[in-house]
Amino acid sequence: MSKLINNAAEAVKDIKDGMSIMLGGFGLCGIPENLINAIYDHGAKDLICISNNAGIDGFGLGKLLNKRQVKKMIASYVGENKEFERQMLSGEIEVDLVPQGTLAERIRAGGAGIPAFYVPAGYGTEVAEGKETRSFNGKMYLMEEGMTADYAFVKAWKGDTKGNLIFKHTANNFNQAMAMAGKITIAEVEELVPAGELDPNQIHVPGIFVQKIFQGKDYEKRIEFETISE
Amino acid sequence: MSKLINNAAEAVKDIKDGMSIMLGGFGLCGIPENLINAIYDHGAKDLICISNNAGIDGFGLGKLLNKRQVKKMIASYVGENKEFERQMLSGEIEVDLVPQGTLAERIRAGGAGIPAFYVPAGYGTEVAEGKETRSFNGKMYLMEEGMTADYAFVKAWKGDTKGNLIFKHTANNFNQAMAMAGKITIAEVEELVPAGELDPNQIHVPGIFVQKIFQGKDYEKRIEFETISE
Amino acid sequence: MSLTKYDIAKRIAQELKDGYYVNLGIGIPTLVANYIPAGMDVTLHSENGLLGIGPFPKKENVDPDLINAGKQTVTYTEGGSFFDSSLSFAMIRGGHINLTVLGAFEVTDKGDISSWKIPGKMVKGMGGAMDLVAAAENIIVATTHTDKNGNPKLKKECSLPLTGVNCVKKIVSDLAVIEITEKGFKLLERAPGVSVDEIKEKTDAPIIIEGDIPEMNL
Amino acid sequence: MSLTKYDIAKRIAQELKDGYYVNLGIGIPTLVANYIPAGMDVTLHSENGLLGIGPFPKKENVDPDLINAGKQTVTYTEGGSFFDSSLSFAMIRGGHINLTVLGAFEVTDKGDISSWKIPGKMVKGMGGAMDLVAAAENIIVATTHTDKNGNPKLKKECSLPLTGVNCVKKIVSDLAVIEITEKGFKLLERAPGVSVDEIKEKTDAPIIIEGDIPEMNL
Repeated sequence: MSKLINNAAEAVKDIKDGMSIMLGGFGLCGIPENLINAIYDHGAKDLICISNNAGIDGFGLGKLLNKRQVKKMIASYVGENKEFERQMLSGEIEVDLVPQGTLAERIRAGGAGIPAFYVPAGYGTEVAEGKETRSFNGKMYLMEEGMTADYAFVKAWKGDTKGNLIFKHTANNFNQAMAMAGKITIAEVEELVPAGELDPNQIHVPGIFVQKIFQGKDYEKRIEFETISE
Repeated sequence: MSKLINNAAEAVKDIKDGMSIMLGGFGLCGIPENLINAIYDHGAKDLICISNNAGIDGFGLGKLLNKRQVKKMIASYVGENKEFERQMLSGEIEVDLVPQGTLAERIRAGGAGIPAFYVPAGYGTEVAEGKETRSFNGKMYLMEEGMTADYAFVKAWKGDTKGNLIFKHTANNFNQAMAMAGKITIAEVEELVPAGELDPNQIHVPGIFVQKIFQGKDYEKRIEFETISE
Repeated sequence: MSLTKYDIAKRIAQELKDGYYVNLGIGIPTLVANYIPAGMDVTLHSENGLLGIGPFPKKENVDPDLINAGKQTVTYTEGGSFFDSSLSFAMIRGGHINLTVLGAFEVTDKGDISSWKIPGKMVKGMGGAMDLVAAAENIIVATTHTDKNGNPKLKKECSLPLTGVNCVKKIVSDLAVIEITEKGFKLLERAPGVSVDEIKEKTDAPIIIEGDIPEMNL
Repeated sequence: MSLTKYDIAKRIAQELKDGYYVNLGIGIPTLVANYIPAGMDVTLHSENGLLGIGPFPKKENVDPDLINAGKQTVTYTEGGSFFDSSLSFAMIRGGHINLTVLGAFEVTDKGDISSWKIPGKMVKGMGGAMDLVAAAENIIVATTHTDKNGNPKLKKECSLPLTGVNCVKKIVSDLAVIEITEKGFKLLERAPGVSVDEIKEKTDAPIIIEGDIPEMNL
């Protein structure tokens, strides 16, 4: 059974209003640009988006926010987006802020079949409100739940027709764990190769986690803060 | 600060009777042969050994068992060792059998600062005795605790002077998670290279988890069941 | 006539679907790999950290760093991958494996299974069996219908320590294909020449029989 | 005379030890990287998945796939490594990071810290700050001693939402180095020319003063 699809439009065609989607990336680094553009064109609404950040105005997740496609955002840091700020302050969008490490671990746990686990992050803060707390070895922890989503959109550097993925540098970030946690995981890759070409010791995401894969195109890879040294 | 040491004897010199040691490997594949031989020569007793298996008679962990250095064994499958069997049946050695996936996850959790988590494995069986059980989304789970050890002995294919490790094929197995969970993690490698020679995208265990590293020697790499096709 | 272990494996192979990721236990389950239909894309998972188990190696290609969960030397297929034990069981626990086939000492009509421990005998450990049965969506037991002494292995209650509860979905034995439904065992197919009565007689729990029970098509 | 932000960073750099893995937050903490003593092996961790942060790249080497947690383009050092977010926070939560330096709105004499949210202002999120403060063994806060309006930032209780409790071990401000002990703030060092009285006056909680308090050696 081939996992290969032609493009992002084909990847997102079955997505329905109200579904949950995980989107890889940290800031604008490693985001699934083609899939974001495709879901923008597709027009699905009331989406629950799980992503570390929320893009910037007019790019990345910011595109979906501008078109009011997102009902709820689960993220750790959302500050770079005026339209998002407006929707958040006006209450048009629901926002669930999760500590970054807890977010990453909840996603990995969801993919790994672990329904809940304990972390120290957030103990004694408003993040702990309504959550079970518990002491282990004299230190206090919160219970956090594993998280899955209807879809996971991930972006990799290289991929093969079996769905194996390899990331480049810090463009890995949330993509690896999210690939595990999507009921349907769709990967877009910069370079698609036949099965057998990638070194089997060097796979970041084994193909078992990836249901559909395609060759992405026209990557913009915008940079938020270009800092250089002389 | 250099992580580089000369050999296995130097690596194990501070180990005390009664300490806990994780040992990577699955069967005899990927076991830290040099470190096992060194702790055998060192002679530490009453050790708590955490390893998926217990070696075979006279090789791998079997050597330590023969010399009666092990007080307690935490493993998922221990069946290939007559002396072990004798000690187990006579009650000379304490054995804690843990489902393999739970063992791997407990070790990863220990290394990741997660004190406890829930898994379905063992629910309704004797593994659940004395453990907290709990329902999530209509399915029953056990609470299992994260696990660390005084030392972790791991074996890698390639390593560098910063402690970065790369494994080969199925010789990875428990080595990767154990490297995270040792208070002191010692890595022996088949090929030691200067920092900067390994591809930074291809590191299985980042050096932060490894306190000491050395070039191993004289690998026997015994095979338990050589199965061949014509 | 009761099936050989090869025929049990052959019948189980009919449960495979294109694109499946499958974990095969030691013994009869391993044989299923030999009957994957040509052209069907099935990837075999080994819990020690390999997706894409290939055939045994030729003598000159034996690699001690490449074994399966039964500690046998193997090869890997094109597009295979290696990973650590925690990720390997994330695949299992997270429900990413489509089918698990394993052996058993006993199976009950509620889907409970005992397969790892016989009191009084040396206990070797559960290995990955408890993780597999607790997490897999689709578990088929491959077994002889009765033990060496002719005692039924399909029962109301396990007499041996359990590996998991309410988990087995189907049993393929040398006599029958039996589904485990909410109402208990349900006979789906008979081994060629084996009567419904023989199956009933050799099963220590009620069996639902609806209409004519076809012979297996091997 | 109160320290510049560069001097605060310089003083914090004196806390580094050979072999340390360090996470530096945004702002003053980032500057600490400029004062790592020559020949000392210190590896900088970036929570988006990098060990071994190098200097900013030259213009021609800018790589959008290589950023730090502040989303700035960076380089990596020899022996660096890249990994996913869950492993990156395993390093933090598991106590593998030796030192974390971060900024704060307020710090209490019990080590509580507020640093992420000001009611009434846009809430951007806690990012990785809550994970860092909850898990690091050794947390130093780099901050000005008072806010823009001259109000003390070192207090008995935080007035703003907390990032973490009982976690900060030391504060390096523009006026002082203060340790957080079981009995509260303890003055260790003064900025050159700054009096103990000025520090006491600008701190909204008791400070333990034992003997002569030396000036920082910058």
